[in-house]
Amino acid sequence: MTTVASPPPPPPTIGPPSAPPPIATRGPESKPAETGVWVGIATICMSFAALTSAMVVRQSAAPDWRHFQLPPILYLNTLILLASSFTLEAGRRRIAAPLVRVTLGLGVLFVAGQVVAWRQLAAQGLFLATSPSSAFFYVFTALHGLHVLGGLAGLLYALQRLPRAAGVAPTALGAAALYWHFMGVLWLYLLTILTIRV
Amino acid sequence: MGKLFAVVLTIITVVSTAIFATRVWWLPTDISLHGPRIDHQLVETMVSCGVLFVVSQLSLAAFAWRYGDRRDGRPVKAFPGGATPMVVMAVVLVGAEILALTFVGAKLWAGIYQTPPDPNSLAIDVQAEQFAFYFRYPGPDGKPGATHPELMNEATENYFGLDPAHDTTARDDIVVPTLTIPVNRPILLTLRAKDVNHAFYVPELRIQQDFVPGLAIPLHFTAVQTGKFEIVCTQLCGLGHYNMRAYVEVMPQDRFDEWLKEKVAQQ
Amino acid sequence: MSHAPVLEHAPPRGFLRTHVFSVDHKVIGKQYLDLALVAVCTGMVLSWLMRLHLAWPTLSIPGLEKLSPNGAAGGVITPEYYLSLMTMHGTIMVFFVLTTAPFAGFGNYFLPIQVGAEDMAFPRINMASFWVTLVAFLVLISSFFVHDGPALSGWTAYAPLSAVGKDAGPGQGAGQTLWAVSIAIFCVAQLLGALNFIATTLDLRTRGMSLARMPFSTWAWFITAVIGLIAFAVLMPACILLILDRVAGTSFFIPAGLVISDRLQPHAGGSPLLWQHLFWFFGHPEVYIAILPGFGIISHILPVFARKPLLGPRAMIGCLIAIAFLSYTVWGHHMFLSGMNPFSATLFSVPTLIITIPATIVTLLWIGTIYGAKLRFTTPALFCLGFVSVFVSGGISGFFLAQPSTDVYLHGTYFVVAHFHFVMGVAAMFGIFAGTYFWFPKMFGRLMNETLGKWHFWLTFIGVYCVFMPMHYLGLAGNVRRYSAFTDDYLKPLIPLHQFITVAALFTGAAQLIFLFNLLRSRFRGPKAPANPWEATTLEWSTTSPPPFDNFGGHPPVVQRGPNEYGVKGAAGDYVMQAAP
Amino acid sequence: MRTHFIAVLATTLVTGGLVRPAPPRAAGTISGKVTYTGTPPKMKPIDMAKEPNCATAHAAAPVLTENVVPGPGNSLRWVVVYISAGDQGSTAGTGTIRLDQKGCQYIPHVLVLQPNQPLDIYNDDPHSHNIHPLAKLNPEWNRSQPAGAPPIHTKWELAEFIPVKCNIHPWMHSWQVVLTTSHYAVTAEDGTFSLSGLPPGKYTVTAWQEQFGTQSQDVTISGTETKAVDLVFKATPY
Repeated sequence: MTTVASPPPPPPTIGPPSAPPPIATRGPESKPAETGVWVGIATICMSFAALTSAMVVRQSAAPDWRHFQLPPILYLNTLILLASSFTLEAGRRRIAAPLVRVTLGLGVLFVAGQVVAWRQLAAQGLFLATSPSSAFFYVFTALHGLHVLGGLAGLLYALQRLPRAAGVAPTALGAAALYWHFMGVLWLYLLTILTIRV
Repeated sequence: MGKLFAVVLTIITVVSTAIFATRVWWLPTDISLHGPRIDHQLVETMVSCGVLFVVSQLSLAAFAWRYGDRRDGRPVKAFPGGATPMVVMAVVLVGAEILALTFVGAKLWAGIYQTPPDPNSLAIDVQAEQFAFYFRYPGPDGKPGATHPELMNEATENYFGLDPAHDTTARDDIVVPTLTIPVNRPILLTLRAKDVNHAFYVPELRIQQDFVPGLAIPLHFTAVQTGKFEIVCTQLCGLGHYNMRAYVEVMPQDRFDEWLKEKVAQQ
Repeated sequence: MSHAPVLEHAPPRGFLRTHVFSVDHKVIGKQYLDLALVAVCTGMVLSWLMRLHLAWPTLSIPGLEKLSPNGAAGGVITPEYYLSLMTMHGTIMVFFVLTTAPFAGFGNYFLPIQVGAEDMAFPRINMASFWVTLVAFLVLISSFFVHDGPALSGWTAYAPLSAVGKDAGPGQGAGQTLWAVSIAIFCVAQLLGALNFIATTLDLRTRGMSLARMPFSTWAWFITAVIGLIAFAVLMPACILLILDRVAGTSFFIPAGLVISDRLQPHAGGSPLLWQHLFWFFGHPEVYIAILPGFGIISHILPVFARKPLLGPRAMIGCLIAIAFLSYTVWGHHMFLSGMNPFSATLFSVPTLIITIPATIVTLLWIGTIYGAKLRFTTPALFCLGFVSVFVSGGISGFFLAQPSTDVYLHGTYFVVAHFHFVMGVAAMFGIFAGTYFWFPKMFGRLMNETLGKWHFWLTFIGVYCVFMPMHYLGLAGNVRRYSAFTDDYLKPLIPLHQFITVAALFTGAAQLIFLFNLLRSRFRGPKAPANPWEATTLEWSTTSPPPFDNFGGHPPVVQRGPNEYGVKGAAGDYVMQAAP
Repeated sequence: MRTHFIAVLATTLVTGGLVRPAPPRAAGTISGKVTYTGTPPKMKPIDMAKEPNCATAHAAAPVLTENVVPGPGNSLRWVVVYISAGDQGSTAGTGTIRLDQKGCQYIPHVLVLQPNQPLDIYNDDPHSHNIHPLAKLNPEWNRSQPAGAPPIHTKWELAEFIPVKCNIHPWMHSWQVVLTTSHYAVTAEDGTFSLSGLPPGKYTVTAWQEQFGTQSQDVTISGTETKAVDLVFKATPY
């Protein structure tokens, strides 16, 4: 199990139906892997929504909310993550393994950048328990980082299944790509509320 | 077997409703101003729910009695009209009951918890701590002293963390473990918790409110009958939760003034 | 979708892959049910100890001192140990029995078969969800053997009692941390489980199995999965924040200036109400996670023994969805007196009262189904009737607690204990019993003994009324809950009633041994069960018992009609199977 | 032959230290009185309404707070006087120390014992108590004693001034003072104390009061005389 906190993207064990699609009663080609990722996305949204509401309540609960300047490297990390989404989308359309490997590299770079951001904050003397604002910053970035690691595992899994048969790969790659794009969107959301609130 | 189920269920329903109706165990007599309206709301809910309870249990029992499979080849019968009467009955019956209860209840609730306290009510600070209530009267100077958590010392009876050395208003504050109040006078309690969640509950006063550490929660009521009643804690606060007992003593006004004078003398 | 069995899903080889680390949803379902069985036995023993202590506080229970030298010196339960027993009873029953058995247990086993699939959408994640649940259970149980004993802040673990740490009393040190870690792990397991249920229901239905043709139990598991997804996704961050408060020195839930055990706590600025809001936002949907599978199982079983279609199937499904949606708007009714703004109490009481309408409709639909039926009084049928009666008793007492004006008196008393035990402790358990007696032949290929089943029903049905109906009277008399002893003057005269409840609880508990014996004996020595012993219509009865590895032996069924075809004139027997041509 | 045997026996006993050696050299004693100047805080009556058993038990003479107990002639009770430096000839603590919880009070209010000395805590009340010593150096523990429960047998390993509270009755407070030296005394009502069996040498005598802190004085003992030492605390009303 790569990560405990996040549901890693589902490696599909039942490949897509090779037989002709069944008669009516169900929509177009359904892919369990993608449904699973959409459900996972709903879960992760709900968790971060709960944490956002906790942050809002906690900020109004007491006047000890200490505003601080977000380390600028975060904006660089954002660019890296967005870039990785583009390379992944290109890789998915052309089913090109090298492009997926580039995405993996960028993903690892993003996580490294986040750790650097943590170090810079620690250097400023802002630790988890220093003030509620830094506490929420660390909780948000830690949970997001954990889910990004889950996404990297999903990409590795999709990469490993890529060469076997052309028809099989897209489902796993499609699901992993969907999850990865969501990681980008989630990070943009986090960046905005952190910039506003912290 | 169906008949046995019907008989057992009928007995259970009759016995349960009888015990509710005959009030073998019931609320203690009410001694607060807003109490009668709460009792009325409770009785009204009890009656309407009692009817709903008896009707549904007995109809279940009757159908279980009547519609056992007697192997007589008789075809099954659908409920006349299908599901719509069920939905309509539920929405209309229960819906009407809900509207009535909500409307009256909301007014009653607002009367107790959302109206500002009477300006000339007697203000008393209540502190709940791990496993006792303490009440503080402002004393003759009318001003309660400031509380300092770091000065709280139970050994020297300084439960509120007063600082008489520097704070003159704290010198005459009266701290007692029994809430002593005059009858027919509005009382305003300010509930503060010293450590964890507690609650202030006096069944006879029909009043209950949690203490939340970090908040000062107002609670106001008026006692209309004298006597000594028990205050209990209804919010789990640790191992002594069962023993956080205190008393509220409602006295006529003159005896209360006497008691207050005696306490001031003891300071 | 009918397709040749892909290599990926070949039957496992070797004992370990087949019975222990198996990806087969049937084995995982049985594992969940076995875990729930162990958990419910533990929980029941804890409730016995609690009841014995309440009725006879100075009673020395032999052997208890060995389990907990600190908590029960000389076998006499101390107040803090009573609260630890209560906390573990509540946590084990709510999480590891009422969420695990009806939803994860039966759901895992029967949802794929009922929708005609070979297995869950993600078998390996499904297996992971069981083993993570088991880890959570072991972490929780390990808090019994920690120096200070398990946590004592109730299954609701209100901050700051749960967040401050060792100072707040025995059990609040390592015990409470283990509790929070265990619940966080349990949330992860449930999220993985819910993921599977939703993906399987949406994507792996066989040909002809449209959503409208899904059996009611499948609908209930699907809706419960959706509720569980959102509820556990909120409880997990709450547990993470609680653990950080306890371990990392943050102050999410602990305000400034708290003096506990004569020590000024080094926290500031937290809000205890924030924990209550986060917890109850999960808490109330959780009680619907416990009861909705019960609704599904009863709606699934009742037509089989009434030999007539369920009254208003679309209304039933509509009510399940309405309850699921409303369950997220009512959490504030747990906090009427908690110090939150009194106006929001009125705000929360309205949806709480409105949610009684779909619950009433569901009950009336069951009673309407029994009207004009040809009832076959087998044990599962009796448990269905019992479920309806007990759910009515529990639901009705909800009216009193939904209104702030009457909750002022009844909050925190035994009236609340009676309400949630009737609805969750008894109705949901009757749902599990009905499911067990009904599906046992299909799961193990053997029939359970009917006479033992009937004895179990009658003793339990009468027993639970004797145990929990008097708690309503205690509540009216103002008996406060979560008390480890009754020393107050107005509580002393109520002790004889507590002794009656204790005797009834021991009697009802003993009756469960009949069920346990019947369960274990029939598993090995019950008579062989045919494929469709109850003449039911749904897909699980159109395959062998127990079903083969891929449920339908390589040729999945094509569904022609809904699950409600009973009392059909002119057909062979009075019913038509879903997959019959 | 016999006298030889006895001499051998005596020396082995002395050298073996099995038997407390009769003080071969002269031993002095330090005694005196502990008093205070200024106005002490008023001793407030404790209202035990929460526990009816104790309220009725003390109805006649209400219990007063014991943090500062002034006696006749400005004397102070419950003050622990002990040799804090230059200690000689001190022995390990023997015998069991007993603490009673009676009438919702800890008896005695200040209890002095030595490391690893057995301590028995009795609950003589018809209701439960929960004794909670707030130890920092020693391991902290917290145990309930329902009515009629067996006494708690415990001991302390390290020297420490340990405040003790009852978790159920907030007014119940006392002190357990763990000292490595055996030369200690707790002042009685009249504030007097006496430390005996002190071989000649230079000592520092320290008096500890729970609210006013400590006072020390150096004393030298040469022979078997009794040195008078009076220690004075400065009292403040609040």
